[in-house]
Amino acid sequence: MSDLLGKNYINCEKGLWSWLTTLDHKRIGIMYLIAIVFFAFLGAVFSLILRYELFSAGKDFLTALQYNKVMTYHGAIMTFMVLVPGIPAVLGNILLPLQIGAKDVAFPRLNLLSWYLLILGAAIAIISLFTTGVDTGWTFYAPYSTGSAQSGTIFVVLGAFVMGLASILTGLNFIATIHQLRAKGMTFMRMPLFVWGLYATSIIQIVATPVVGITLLLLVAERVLGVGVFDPKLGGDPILFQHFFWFYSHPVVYLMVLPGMGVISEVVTAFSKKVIFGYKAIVYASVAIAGVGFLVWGHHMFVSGQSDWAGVLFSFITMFVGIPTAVKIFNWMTTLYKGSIEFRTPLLFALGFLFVFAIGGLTGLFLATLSTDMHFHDTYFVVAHFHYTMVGGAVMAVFAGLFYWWPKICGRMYNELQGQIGFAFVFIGFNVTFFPQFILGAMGMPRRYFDYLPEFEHLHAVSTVGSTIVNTGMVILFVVLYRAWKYGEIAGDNPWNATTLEWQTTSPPPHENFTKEMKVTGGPYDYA
Amino acid sequence: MFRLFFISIFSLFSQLAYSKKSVFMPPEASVYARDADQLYSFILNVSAVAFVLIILIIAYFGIKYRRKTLNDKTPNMSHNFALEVVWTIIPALIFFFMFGWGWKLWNQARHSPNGALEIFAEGQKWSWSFNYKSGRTSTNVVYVPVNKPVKFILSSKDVIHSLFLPAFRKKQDAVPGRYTSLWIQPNKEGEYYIFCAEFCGTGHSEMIAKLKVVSFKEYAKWLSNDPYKGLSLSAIGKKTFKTSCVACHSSDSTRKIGPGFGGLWGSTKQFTNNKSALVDETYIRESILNPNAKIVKGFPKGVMPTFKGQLSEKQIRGLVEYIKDLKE
Amino acid sequence: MTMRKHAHHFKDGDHEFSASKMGVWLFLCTEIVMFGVLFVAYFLYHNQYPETFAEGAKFLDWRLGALNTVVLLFSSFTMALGIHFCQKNDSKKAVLNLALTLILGAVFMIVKYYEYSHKFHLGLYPGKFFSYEAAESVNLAMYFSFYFLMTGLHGLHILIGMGVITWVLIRARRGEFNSKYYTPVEGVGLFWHVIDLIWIYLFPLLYLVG
Amino acid sequence: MDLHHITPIKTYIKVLALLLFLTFITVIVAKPVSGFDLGHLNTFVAFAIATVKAVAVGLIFMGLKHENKVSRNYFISAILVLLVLFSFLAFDIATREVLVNPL
Repeated sequence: MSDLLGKNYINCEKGLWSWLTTLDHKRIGIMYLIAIVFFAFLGAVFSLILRYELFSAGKDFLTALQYNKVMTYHGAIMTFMVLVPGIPAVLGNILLPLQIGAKDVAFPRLNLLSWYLLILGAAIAIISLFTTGVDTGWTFYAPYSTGSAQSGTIFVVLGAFVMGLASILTGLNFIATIHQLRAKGMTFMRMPLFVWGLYATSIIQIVATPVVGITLLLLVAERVLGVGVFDPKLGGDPILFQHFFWFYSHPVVYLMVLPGMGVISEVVTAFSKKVIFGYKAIVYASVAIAGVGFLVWGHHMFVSGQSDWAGVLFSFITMFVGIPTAVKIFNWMTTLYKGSIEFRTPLLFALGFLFVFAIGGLTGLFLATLSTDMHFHDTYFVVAHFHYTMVGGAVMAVFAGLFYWWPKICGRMYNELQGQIGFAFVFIGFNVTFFPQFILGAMGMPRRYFDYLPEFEHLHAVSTVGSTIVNTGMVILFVVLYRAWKYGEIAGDNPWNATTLEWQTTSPPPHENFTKEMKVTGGPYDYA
Repeated sequence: MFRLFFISIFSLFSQLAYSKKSVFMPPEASVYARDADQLYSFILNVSAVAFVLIILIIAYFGIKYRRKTLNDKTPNMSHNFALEVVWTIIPALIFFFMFGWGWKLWNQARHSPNGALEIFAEGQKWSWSFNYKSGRTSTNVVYVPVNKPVKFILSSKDVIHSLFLPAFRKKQDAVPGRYTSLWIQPNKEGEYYIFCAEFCGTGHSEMIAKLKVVSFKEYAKWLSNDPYKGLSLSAIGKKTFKTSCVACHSSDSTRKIGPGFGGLWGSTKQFTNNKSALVDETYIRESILNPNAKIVKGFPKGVMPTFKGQLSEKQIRGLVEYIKDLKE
Repeated sequence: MTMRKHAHHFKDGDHEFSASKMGVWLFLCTEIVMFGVLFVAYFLYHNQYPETFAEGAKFLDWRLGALNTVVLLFSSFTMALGIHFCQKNDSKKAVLNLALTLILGAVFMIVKYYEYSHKFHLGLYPGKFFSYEAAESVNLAMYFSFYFLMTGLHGLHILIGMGVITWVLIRARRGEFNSKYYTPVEGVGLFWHVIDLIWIYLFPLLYLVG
Repeated sequence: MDLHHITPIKTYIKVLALLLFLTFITVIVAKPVSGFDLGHLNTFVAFAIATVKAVAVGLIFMGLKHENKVSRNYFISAILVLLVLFSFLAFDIATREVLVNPL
C-alpha cells in the first residue's frame, strides 16, 4: 500500500502475524471477507458441478450418490459458511463501530475468537470431503441422517455446531456494542438503518442458534449412541427433528436477509441524496420481522405429517411476516421519489435487490398459502423461491454494501464501468438461472432430483446456461474489487458525500477509527 | 448451445400464451386440482400486477429524478402516516384473503369423504408398494376407478418419502412409524406420474410410480386377476421363480449362473469368507434382498442383483416355501 | 493491589463492567435456550410414553437428588459471598468462599459419579448400549438416553464452571480483584448460578415427577 | 440500576434459607417420597416451587433486580422462545390425526 493513504489500520502493522492476532474489528472484518469469499467460491464450484450434471436428463458424469453429496455440500457451505456469517461478519464487523462512532466492538478478543471458530468449524465440515462425504441435503432430515446417511455426516454436523457458536458470539458482541458504545447524542432512533439491521440479526443469532446447536448434538448422539430421539424404530419422532431444525432455520433466513435490507436502506438513501422515507417504519419492520420470524417455522412442514390445524395456524402467522417486508420495499421505493438519483454500481445492486427480492417475496405467498403449498412444496419452485430471496436478497445486498463501502474500507475507488458490467452479468445470469426453475416447480419437478423426466430438460438447460453467466459475473465482481484494492485511484474521505458517521473519518480509517470524540445531533440521513 | 437457449425461451412463452389451462401446471385431473389452480392463478395475477407496478414506479422515479447537478436539493420527506397506513393495510388484506381461500381449500383437501377406497401406500428405499384391502399388492403402479374418492394411507419402511401427485396438486409425506393420509378423486381417465418429493437417498429420483385411472369395470377386472390370488404360498413362489429366478437358477441341483435350488433347503453352505450357515428362511431372505452378504464358495461376488423393492413380501415368503418343497 | 487500566475503547471501568456483564447475560440466555430445548423434548416424550418414564424414574434415588440440590444451593450461596467480598476488597474471604464453591462442586460431581456407576452397574446405558433385561417397557433405553444427555450435559457444565472458578480463584489470590475491578468473578458467578438454576429444574423433573 | 450494588450478607442468608425450605417442601410433596399424589397436578406443583426457587436465585443471587433492562429483556425472551416452541409443538402433536393401517 503506497503511503499516499497515510497511516491507517491496514498498514499500521506489518506481517501476517499482526493480522492473525489483530484485535481491530476492521482487520477481523477483512479476514472474514477473505474466508467467506473462499467458501463462496467453493460453494459456487459445487453449484456449477450440480448444474452441469442437470444440464440434460440422464446420468452425465456423476453417480446418484456423488450428486447427492455435491447437492448437500452446495447447500451446507452456502448457508452455514457464507450466508449466516456473510454480511454481519464482514460488513458488520468493519462498519458497525464506525457507524455508531465507537473505537471498536465491545469484546475485541471475542471477535477474533469468533473468526477462529468459523475457520475451525469450516475445517471440521470440510474434513468430511475426504472421508465418505455427506449426502443428506443441508437439512439433515432424520431418520435418513441418523440411519443410512454416510458417516461423514457427523463432521459436517459438528462443523455446523462450531460455526453456530461463532455466530452466537458475533451476535452477542454486536448487541453489547450497540447498547454500550454509541456516540454521544446517538439515541436508538438516530442510529443508521444498517445498524438496526445488524441489531435485529443479532437478536436472532442469540436466541435461535442454541436451538439448532442442541438439535445437531442430538443428531450426533443419535448416530453415535443410538439415543432414539428422532429414530422411529426406537420410538422417536422424525417430525420433532424437523420442528427443532426449522425453529432455527426459518429465523436464520431472516438473519441472512435483514442485514442485507440494512445495506439497501443505506445505499438507496446515499444515492438518492434524500432522507430515508419512514425511518421508524423500517426500524419497527426490521424488529417485527425478527420477532414474528420465530412463530412461522411450521410453513416448511405443511405436508410433513404435521397436524392440519397446526398448518392453518402457521399459514396464518406467516401472512403477518409478509407485511413488514412489503412495507420496507414501499419505503425504499418512496425514498427514490423526488431524490437526486445517481446510477452508480451500489445503487444498481440495490435496485437489482428490489427487483429480485420483490419476486422472492411474492413467490413466498404461493408457499405460505396452504393449498398451493401442497403442490409447490419440495419442488423446484421452492428452490427458485429461496434462491431469489437468498442469492437475490443477501448476495445482491452484499455486493451493494461492498461496492458502497469499498472506498471507506481500502481508501481506493473501484472502476465504475467494470463494476456495472459485473452487475449486468450477475443480474441477467441470476434471472436466467432461477426463473425457469419457478416453471419447473409448477410443472411438478421435485427438488434434489439427480435425474428427471425428459420434458423438464430444456428448462434445465436454460438454467445451466444462466448459472454459468451468474458465476462469471461473481468472478468479475471480485476481480474488480481486488483491482480497486490494489490499483484504484484514491477515493478521498467521503466520495458519495453521505451523512452517516463512518464517512466523517479518513478512509481507510486509522486504527482508532476517529481522531476526535464523535457527537451526533440529528438523524442519520439529514440530506435536506 | 444458443440454439437450445432460443428454443427454450420460445417454448416458455408459447406455453404462457396458448395454455388455456393454468400457467405451466400439468393438466389437472380432479375437481380439487381445478379449484387449487384458480387460487394459484389468483395469487399469480396479484403478484404479477404488484411486481410490474413496483418495477414501473422504480424505473419512473429512476429516470425522472436523475441527478442533475452535484448539489441538488431534495425534500425532507421523513414519513407520511396516511400513506404508510394504506400500504400496510392493503397488502395485509390481500394476504389474509389468500390465507382464507387457501384454508377453505385445505379443509376440502385434507378431509376425505368416508367410504373412499382405501389403499395402503408404503414407501421404501426407492419404490412404492400399494396394498389393497383385497390383499392385491402392486409395486410402482396403482389402478384406481375414475370418479371415485381414493384415500391413500401412507407409511414408510425406512426413511421419510413423500407421495406427490402433480396432476392432482397434492403431496403428503410418508413418515416411518406413523400413518398419514392423502385423498384424491380423479375425474379423468389416464395415466399420471407419482413422484417421491422428500429426499430419501441415492434412488430418490428413480422412485417414480404410475397412477392408472381406469373405468370401474377395468379396475374390477385388474383387481380380480391378481396373479397370485387364491394360490398357496408355494404356488406363488413357483410363479415368482418362473418370472424372476429361472434365468440364473435351476429348480434341481444343477448349477447355472447361480446355485440350483434343488436340495438347497436345510443344507449347510460354505462361503467365500470361509464361514458357513444353514440354509433357512433368513438365509434365503437375505440372499434375495442383499445377495452379496454371503457368497457360496466357487461363485462370483456381485453378479446377483438385489430384488429389494421388486418382490413383494408375499412373493419372498412364496419363494421360501417353494424352495422348501424342492428338497428331493 | 495492581490498578488495572480499562480497555481503550471504553470510557471508564464501570462502562467496561456493564458491557461485560451484558455480554455474560447474553451468553447465559443461549445456555438457557439450549437446555430448554432438551426440557421441551423431555416433556413431549414424557407424555407420549408415560409408563416408560415412570418406570425409568423408579431407578433414580431421590435422596441423592435432594442432597445434590442442597449442595448446589450452598455452592450458589458461597459463590455469591465470594463476589460480595471481592466488592468489599476482602480478597482473603473471597478466596475462601470461592474455594468452598469449588469443594461443593466437587461433592456434587462425586455424588453424580456414584449415581452413574450405580446405573452402569445395572446395565442402564444410554441408547443402543442399553443392556438391562428386566425392562418392562420396550424403549426404556430412551428414558436413560434422556437422563444421561441432560444430567451429562449439566455435569459437563459443572466441570467447566469449576474450571473457570479455579482460574478466578488463582487471580483472586494474586489480589487482582478489588471493589473497582471484579468483572471475571461476577461473570463466573453468574455462570455458576445459571447452572444451579438448571439443576433446580432438573431435580424435580427427573427425580420427583417420574 | 446501580452498577455496583452490594447485597448485604443477611439477604443472601435469608434467600438461602428460603431455597432450602422450598427444596424441603418439594421433596416432601413428591410422589416417590411420601406417596402424596395429585396426578397431573404434581408436575405442576413441582414446577411452581422450582420456578419460585429459580426466581429467588435469579433476582438476588444473580442480581437481576439491579440489572439493566436489556439483559432482563433478553433473559425473558429466552424463556418466551422456549414457551413458544413448546406450545406450538404441543398444539401440533395434540391435533395430529391418528390413523390405523387399513389392511
